[in-house]
Amino acid sequence: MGDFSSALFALLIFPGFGFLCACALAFQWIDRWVTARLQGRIGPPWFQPLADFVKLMAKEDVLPIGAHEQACAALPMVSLAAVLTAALYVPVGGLATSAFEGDLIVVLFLLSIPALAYFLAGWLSVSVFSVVGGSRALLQYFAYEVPFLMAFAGPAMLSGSWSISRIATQQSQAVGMVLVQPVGFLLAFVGLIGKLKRSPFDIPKAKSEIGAGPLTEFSGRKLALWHLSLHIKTVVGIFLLVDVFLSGSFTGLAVPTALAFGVKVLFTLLALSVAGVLYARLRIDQLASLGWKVLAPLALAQMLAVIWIGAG
Amino acid sequence: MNIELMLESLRETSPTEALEPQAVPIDETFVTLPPDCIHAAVQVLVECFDLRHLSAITGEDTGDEIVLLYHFWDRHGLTLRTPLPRQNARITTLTDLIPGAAFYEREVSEMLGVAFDGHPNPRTLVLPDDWAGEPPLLRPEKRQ
Amino acid sequence: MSRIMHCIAHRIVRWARRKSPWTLHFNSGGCNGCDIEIVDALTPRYDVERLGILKEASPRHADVLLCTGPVTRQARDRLRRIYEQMPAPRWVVAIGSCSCSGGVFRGGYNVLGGIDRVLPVDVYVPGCPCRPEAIIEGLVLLLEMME
Amino acid sequence: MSRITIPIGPQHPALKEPLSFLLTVEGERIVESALRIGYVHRGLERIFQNRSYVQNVHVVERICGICSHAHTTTYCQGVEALLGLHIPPRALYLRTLLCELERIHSHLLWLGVLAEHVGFTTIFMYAWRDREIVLDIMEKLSGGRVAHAVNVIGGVRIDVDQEQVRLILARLDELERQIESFLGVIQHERTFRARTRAVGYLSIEQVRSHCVVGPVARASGVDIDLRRDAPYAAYGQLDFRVITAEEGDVWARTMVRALETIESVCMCRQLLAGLPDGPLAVRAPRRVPPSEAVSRCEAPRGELIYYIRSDGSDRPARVKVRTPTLTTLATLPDQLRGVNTADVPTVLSGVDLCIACADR
Repeated sequence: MGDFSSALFALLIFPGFGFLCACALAFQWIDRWVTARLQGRIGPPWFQPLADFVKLMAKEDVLPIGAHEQACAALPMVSLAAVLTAALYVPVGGLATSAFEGDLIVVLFLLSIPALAYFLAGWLSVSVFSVVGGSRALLQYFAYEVPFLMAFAGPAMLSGSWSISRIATQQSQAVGMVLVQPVGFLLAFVGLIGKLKRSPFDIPKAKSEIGAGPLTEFSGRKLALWHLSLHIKTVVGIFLLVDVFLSGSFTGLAVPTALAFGVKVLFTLLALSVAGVLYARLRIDQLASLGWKVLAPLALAQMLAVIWIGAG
Repeated sequence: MNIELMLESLRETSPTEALEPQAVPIDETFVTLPPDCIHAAVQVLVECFDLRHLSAITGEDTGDEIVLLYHFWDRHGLTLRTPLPRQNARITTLTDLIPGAAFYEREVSEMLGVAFDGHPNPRTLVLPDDWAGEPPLLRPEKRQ
Repeated sequence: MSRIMHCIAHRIVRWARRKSPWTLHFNSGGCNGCDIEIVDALTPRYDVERLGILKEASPRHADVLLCTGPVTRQARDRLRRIYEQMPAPRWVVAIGSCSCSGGVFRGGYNVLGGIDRVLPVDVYVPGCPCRPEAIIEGLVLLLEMME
Repeated sequence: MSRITIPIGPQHPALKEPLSFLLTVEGERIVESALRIGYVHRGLERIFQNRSYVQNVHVVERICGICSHAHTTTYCQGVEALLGLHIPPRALYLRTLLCELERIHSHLLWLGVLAEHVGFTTIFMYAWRDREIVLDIMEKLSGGRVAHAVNVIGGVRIDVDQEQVRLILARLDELERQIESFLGVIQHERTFRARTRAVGYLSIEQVRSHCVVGPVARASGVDIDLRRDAPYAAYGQLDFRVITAEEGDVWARTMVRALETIESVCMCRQLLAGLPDGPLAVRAPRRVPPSEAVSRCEAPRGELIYYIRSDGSDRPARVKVRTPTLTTLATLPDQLRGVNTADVPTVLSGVDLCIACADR
């Protein structure tokens, strides 16, 4: 009984659904607030993401004629389910709901489901902007995914385990993976920007070009769920990056794990916001050539280096 | 811009008319030509004097006739004026000499109902798709 | 019990609507003067994001339609269509004298003379052009009306 | 490859004003584009005929909210020529001052819009923040931020005193520093260059054959500027450079406009330093003797031309307005051919469209 209730607690409250939703809203606010501050504005109040979410949930839900109704209703749920499942295996401050050897691969796979759902959402909601946005989302997926995966292969091979928890705990006794594989960290960071479709890689939802991209025709509850799933994906992505690359100690002091984790997560979030503020959006062909001509070769070099070190 | 030389050449294009240049405020010379000479005259201006900057085409319904004004500019303004009858007004397009004239001609055509022969794309420019009335700049009191 | 729950839910939703009005901007034939002031309200000096106001790109995401211009014949159908695409509940704010009444363009052969000839308007913001402060005032008025 | 048509506008996030495009696209490349304007056509040329000369100053100002002062300047200049009035030099200086301030405001506005379109929100925010400096100056001078109502037939209705001049000069210094920092970003930020280089190219021949004017023409190497070539108002007394570039793409247009803004700040300083004393306006009669005039001005977007004919009454018989945007609009199908769909907003904003001007 105790096991069951604690498992339920882990699933629903911490570090499960409730905690992730709270983080998603908080991260969204921090991101918007930091961006506003960097742009010389005041920014939204802290409850803004919550108000947005509640408002959207209570709005009329319409779809254009010709859109595939069941699919459009199911896709945000699929996306949400995938990121929530992925979150189970990503430890928060050293605590993982569950773990097994190879969960890194499963998580990376689950995290790419929202991208596919996003593409389908664009494809099935008939508006031209949605279709263009959807096809861009797919193209973008091919541009960032390979270097992103290869960047995560480095730490896994070095620590000899494909379990996120294991990689994290191994590091915490040694130095952070970011110092051993700085290139890998950078690639994972850039890949994450692409994965989360954040500025400057917000190509599939470029407001000034194609409206809101695949989500142009979504409204009300479906839009709210889409936003929630994409923001939880941001949370999981940041946690994953911190676990795999930043789990080590950097100060040499004995800081409580949870506190250290929180600081590192905030740092990553700030870095994401700053990157969004500093650059102009790239074009999809520019991103593709960046992905294949710069990021992928770098990732390959990183992997070869790891193999060589491991062998030597 | 050598106005004298230009006028000399323009006289050759329309031998029947005596070209009387008329100076108008702010550096502008007006010349009146018959409608069938406009294309030839502009051809001379473009080919011999490289006068290709057509600033605008003004169309006006004076009540008795429709007047077209072609405003050229090259450090000094030169305007060619030509009168057209109110009934069945038509004139040769200039788009083959000056592609930029296309929009100006479309506007004159919908505002005053002037037909431009040879215009590549004579659709409406600014009037709504469902416009059913008379061309809006024709004087209402004289409309038939 | 269920009535109390319903009442609470209702209040929460009303609170959320007041705190998160997403806007869509449509120029129905105005001179740009009010339009640049609307955009200006988003920028650092006025920053309406602190009131939760965002400028959205798609009518499906918008709660408030900000209209400028006296409505030309060509823009009329489009204006109506954009309003129809917006999910309920939705509000319309007419910004600028010409969108309130036709303004200087009243009597022109191609203008209808005001947004309210086509759509139900909730708030009128006069001024030619109106200042960003006036636009924000109008939006705050709308938010108070939602009470 | 299959072709799809993408309708853009009249309501589209990249368009502050309604205008509609039908793009035929192969993959992400544009094969063909059809343009439709007229959503802002208010029939102003008819309205002018039903208003008196004095009332028309007010209407003309509302052709466009961005270059409102350029419109009244051109209109008043034309009517004054019909009346044969001699405008006092102080009035001409103040008119010119507002013209240049408006150019700064228009160019900064444009820079912000372009930045937003290439997904560079930060520059958009900063450009519009600094534009407030110009708006403050104009508000101090005239009481209006966007429509200034400065020109009247026969002169201007505003005056400045020494205190205001000092204040304006101080704020102009602030502005110049900001514009120079933007210039640095435009020149060196790699993502911005990547999005604007070789986009929206116009050759010198295309520019000349479409009679294109203003910064777009100058960015393609056509050296025309009415302020120098046919000086009006107080431009004859000013010392300034006409900025040109050779590349003919959106990046070159950005550079031309940014440098022009700095040049305009210098011109404002000269105007304030050399402000002559004297009256602000002369009396103008209400009725205008029968005559006609062509009046030209260099608006922020290029040559603006008015043809005005009077018939002896207190109302003009014909006022024809040709705005610079009408010329640049005609080049859009050329510019869009072969362009990536993602670059459409960049191309559209690159020419600095003002649809309210073009439709009237």
